[in-house]
Amino acid sequence: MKKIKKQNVAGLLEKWQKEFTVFVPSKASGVLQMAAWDGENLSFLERNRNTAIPPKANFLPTMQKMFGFRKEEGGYVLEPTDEDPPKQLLFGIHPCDARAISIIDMVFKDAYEDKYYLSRRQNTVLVGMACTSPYDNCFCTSLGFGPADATDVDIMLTDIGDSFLLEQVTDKGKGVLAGAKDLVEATQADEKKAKEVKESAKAAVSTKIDTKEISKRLPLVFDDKKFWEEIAAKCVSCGICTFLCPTCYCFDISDEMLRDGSGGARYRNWDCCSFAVYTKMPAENPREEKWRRVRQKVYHKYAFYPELFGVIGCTGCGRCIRQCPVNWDITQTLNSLPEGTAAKAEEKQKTS
Amino acid sequence: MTEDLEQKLRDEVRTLLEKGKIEHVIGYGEGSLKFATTPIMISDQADVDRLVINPFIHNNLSVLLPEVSGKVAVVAKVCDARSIISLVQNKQVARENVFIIGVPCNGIVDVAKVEKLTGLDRDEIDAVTWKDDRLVVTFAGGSKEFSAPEVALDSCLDCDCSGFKEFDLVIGEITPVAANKELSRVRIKEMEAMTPAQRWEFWKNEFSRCIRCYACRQICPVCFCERCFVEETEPLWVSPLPRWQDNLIFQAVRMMHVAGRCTDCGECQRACPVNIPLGLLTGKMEDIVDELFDYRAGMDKDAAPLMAAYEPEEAEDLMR
Amino acid sequence: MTISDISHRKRFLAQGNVYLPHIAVIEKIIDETPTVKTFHFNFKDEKLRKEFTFESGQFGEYSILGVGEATFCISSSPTRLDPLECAVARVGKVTNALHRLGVGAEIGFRGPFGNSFPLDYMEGKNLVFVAGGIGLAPLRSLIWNVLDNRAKYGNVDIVYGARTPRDLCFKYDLEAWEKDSSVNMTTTVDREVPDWTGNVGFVPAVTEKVAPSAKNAVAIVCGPPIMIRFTFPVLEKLGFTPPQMITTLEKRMKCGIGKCGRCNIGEIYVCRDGPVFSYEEIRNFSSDEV
Amino acid sequence: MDTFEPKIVAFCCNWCSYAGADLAGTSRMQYPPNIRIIRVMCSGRVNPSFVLKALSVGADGVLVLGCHPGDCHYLTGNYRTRRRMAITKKFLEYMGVEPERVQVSWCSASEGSRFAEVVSAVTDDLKQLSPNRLFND
Repeated sequence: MKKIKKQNVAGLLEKWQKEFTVFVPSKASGVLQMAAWDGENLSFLERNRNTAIPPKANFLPTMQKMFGFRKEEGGYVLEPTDEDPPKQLLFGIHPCDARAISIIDMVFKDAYEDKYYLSRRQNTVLVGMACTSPYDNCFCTSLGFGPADATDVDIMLTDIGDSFLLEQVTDKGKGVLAGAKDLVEATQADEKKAKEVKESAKAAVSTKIDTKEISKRLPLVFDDKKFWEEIAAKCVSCGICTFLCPTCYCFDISDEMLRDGSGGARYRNWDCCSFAVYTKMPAENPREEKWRRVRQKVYHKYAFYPELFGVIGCTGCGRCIRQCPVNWDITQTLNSLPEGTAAKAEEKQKTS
Repeated sequence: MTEDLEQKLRDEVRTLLEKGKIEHVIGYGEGSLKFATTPIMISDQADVDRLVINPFIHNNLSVLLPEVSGKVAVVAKVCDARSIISLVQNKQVARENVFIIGVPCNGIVDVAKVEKLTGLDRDEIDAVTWKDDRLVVTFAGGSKEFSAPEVALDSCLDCDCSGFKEFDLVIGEITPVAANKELSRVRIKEMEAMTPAQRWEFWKNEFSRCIRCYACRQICPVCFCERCFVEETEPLWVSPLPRWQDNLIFQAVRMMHVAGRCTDCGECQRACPVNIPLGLLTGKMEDIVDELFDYRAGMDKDAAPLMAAYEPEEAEDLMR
Repeated sequence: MTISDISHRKRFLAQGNVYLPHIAVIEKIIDETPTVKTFHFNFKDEKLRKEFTFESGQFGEYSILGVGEATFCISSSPTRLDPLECAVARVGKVTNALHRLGVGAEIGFRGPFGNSFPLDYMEGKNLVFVAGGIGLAPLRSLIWNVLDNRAKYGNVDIVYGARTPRDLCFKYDLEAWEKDSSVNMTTTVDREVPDWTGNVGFVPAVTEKVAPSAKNAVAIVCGPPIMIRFTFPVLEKLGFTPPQMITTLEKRMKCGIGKCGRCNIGEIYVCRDGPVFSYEEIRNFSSDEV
Repeated sequence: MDTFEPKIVAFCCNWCSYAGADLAGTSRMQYPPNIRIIRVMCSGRVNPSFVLKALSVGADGVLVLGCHPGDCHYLTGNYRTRRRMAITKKFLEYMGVEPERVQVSWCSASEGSRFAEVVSAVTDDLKQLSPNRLFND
């Protein structure tokens, strides 16, 4: 196990900048999100509470050109965007976001490969940082991992005072660390200190949900219209809780024509199941009512995604709670699911 | 002081429900976020004790009003109550179906400003309390004090509670928190001092951050079109893609559509997850409407909406 | 209801990028009704034109480059691959643009996507086709597929209706099936209209009158959701059990491959796991937002 | 640099200003060819989104021409135009659009010469400004 002094991290970042665009948590734009490192600001080494906009924006941008097209005399010519996007290194991302990326990898790999998303994933190195100051509404520990979990990153840093303990998790991680100077062997004391830091961070996660109970009750309360109407009553159907959610990946596809009509492009941009127009068809809209859309958001993450990919589509990062303008809290909803009638239970048993 | 206000509110609501004068109540309940409350809807008396009044009653509850049918009581600050009257003026809500319960703003605080001033997130702050006209913010390792104007919501700075006569019931005494018209217009004046190119550059940068979550439209009580112009594709007025040009056009047109209905309640700025200072737009729009037509939204329920009325002689100097 | 394994499904995607459309040229346009047109088209790329195959019931994402993309079934039969056909009602931005195109114009096509009608399950059985309005488009692909292998199947009953005689699609097919002795063709319109000699009445009612036997039979229903909702009970009354009743569901779709998230009913994605479902499967969906 | 020829989108109301434009044409009046006329049934039909759409697709200026207040075919249409366009002008100015780019004027069906005057005056105003690069990247 290696470690690196905090003052040497800048050198490491500069080394990486030669090969990658290095993204770090930054509030320069006015909102805390991953942004290209300006070469000086290192405040994220001292204080790295999770960003407002999740790192998913580096793989599924808010707006992405899928292909351009031109009208030639012989007909249309398609110009796919570069299949090999610029290499990027995300520094300082939290385990909940890294895990979220692995979760949505599944849907973009499933059956048809999504080249746009996956090519960016291949060209990315994830350098995680153990989360030492979870928010009061974080609940990652209830989802089977912790704020210092290193499984979904290439390199994991843990703050042990004047330096970071450095775990090389994947070969890609080892690769980019090759030739890095200032890496010294970590002592037993360092590893013990890192363990303590990780334990205390885990203990600091105060909000809890019981996923076993939730997956038992959800199938029974899907038709409980009264419950879902009450839960959805205060929601104003904006897009914050889905756009800022690291495991939300829904997108819309739309075309644009150049003003002179000589060509144009097809784009993909973020979409959201809270919007009524999301499922609107000329004749009808299956999820016109607000309570259906709020129910869909909960069920997609805690019932449908587990059914499709075997993992809950949520990592407990708490952004949807922190950023919601009406303080809709998913943990309160999940912790207050009604029992669901026994009759419904055995009826479910019969059919599935 | 707030405890007896809360108790008074609960008792009043309980009697209103008992006497059947109202069927539902939209009020503030305990929030799960620190220093926040959350909108709650109550129909039976058992839940009345969930109603609270504290310095964090930020939401403008009138946005939920059109969705509730029947006789509804709404707990409202002055700017919220003006939004209700604006909805009445625009025939979205029938005045006799709404029972407006005025509550004092009770030292309401802009938590985002406190976070910025202290450099801490709200869950790192232990307590926020008023000591006469100073706000004391205590956190691990000390405390800081701020004056009211420093931590008041932008919309509170230009608060003008006088002259509003549409409360059906008032709990306690309605007084502005930190009304300071001058201070509220400082940044707007700075904007006006810039050249057009500088102003455009400022908004270009702000709107390049916008992610089109539409929280500004969805949280706005007077943005009540069934189908927003931004959702139209035939013709396409503005692209759904979050390019700064289209974000700017969307917000500019939205602001002009709500001119005369917007009461500058500050909700769009508070809801924006990427911190775009929309208050600079709503504040200026309120001034334009006031200066050109001497009109203030939501003050008089019988007044015609701004765009549904006219004077034979007005604004001719702006015409060619 | 586990996810149907789609690896076996006909996936004809020449290039690797599943979002890139293949360019096709419109060869013929037929005005079926004042709001519905059928487009005959073929791929520009020779290799693609020869090798492209699909199964009845599958759909494609049709692009008007610069305007957008929309989902329509392939209304011709896989037994007659030249040309490919799709019927389009003029309802929105892309369909309006498509209706403005002329012969020779170029469109984009992605697909085929989705599952298909269970031809093997239907083999050796009596077939009842119930369609309403433009709902005949997906069934038409299946009917010609069946009639081109007529010996494999038992009796064929077709009940097709539309609001008015003018709204009847594929009139040329209706005549052909009328003349075909092995097909019991019933055409109806919703309301009495001067100089219309055929049946009058809603499709579910007429189906009950035709009363096809449920013994060793399969019913395939396609049309506006309201028609499907009223036809299933009628078929049940005639003795059809849920597995014997098949339909295609309609949802708003954008990607066509189960990624963009909007066409779900519970954990099922209609574009990926449908659009063809049996009434048995539909009843067991965990969600009622059919 | 040769003189800049601004492109102006003019929304003309069907009953007055469009007829005025027609009269200007039939009476062979000279006026700059910079305007592209869009006929609307009433100047009140012009929505702020029209103005911003025009500016965003490259118009250098937008001119709304309606009947004189008082003789609107629909009685109050132009009064609403006056309120909405006054707000649009002031608000867009605050956001950074030069005020000359959005202009409103009244011209009746019989005022062919006034139509020509207004159009040339607006064209001259816009010639002082630079071409509209507001919405370029």
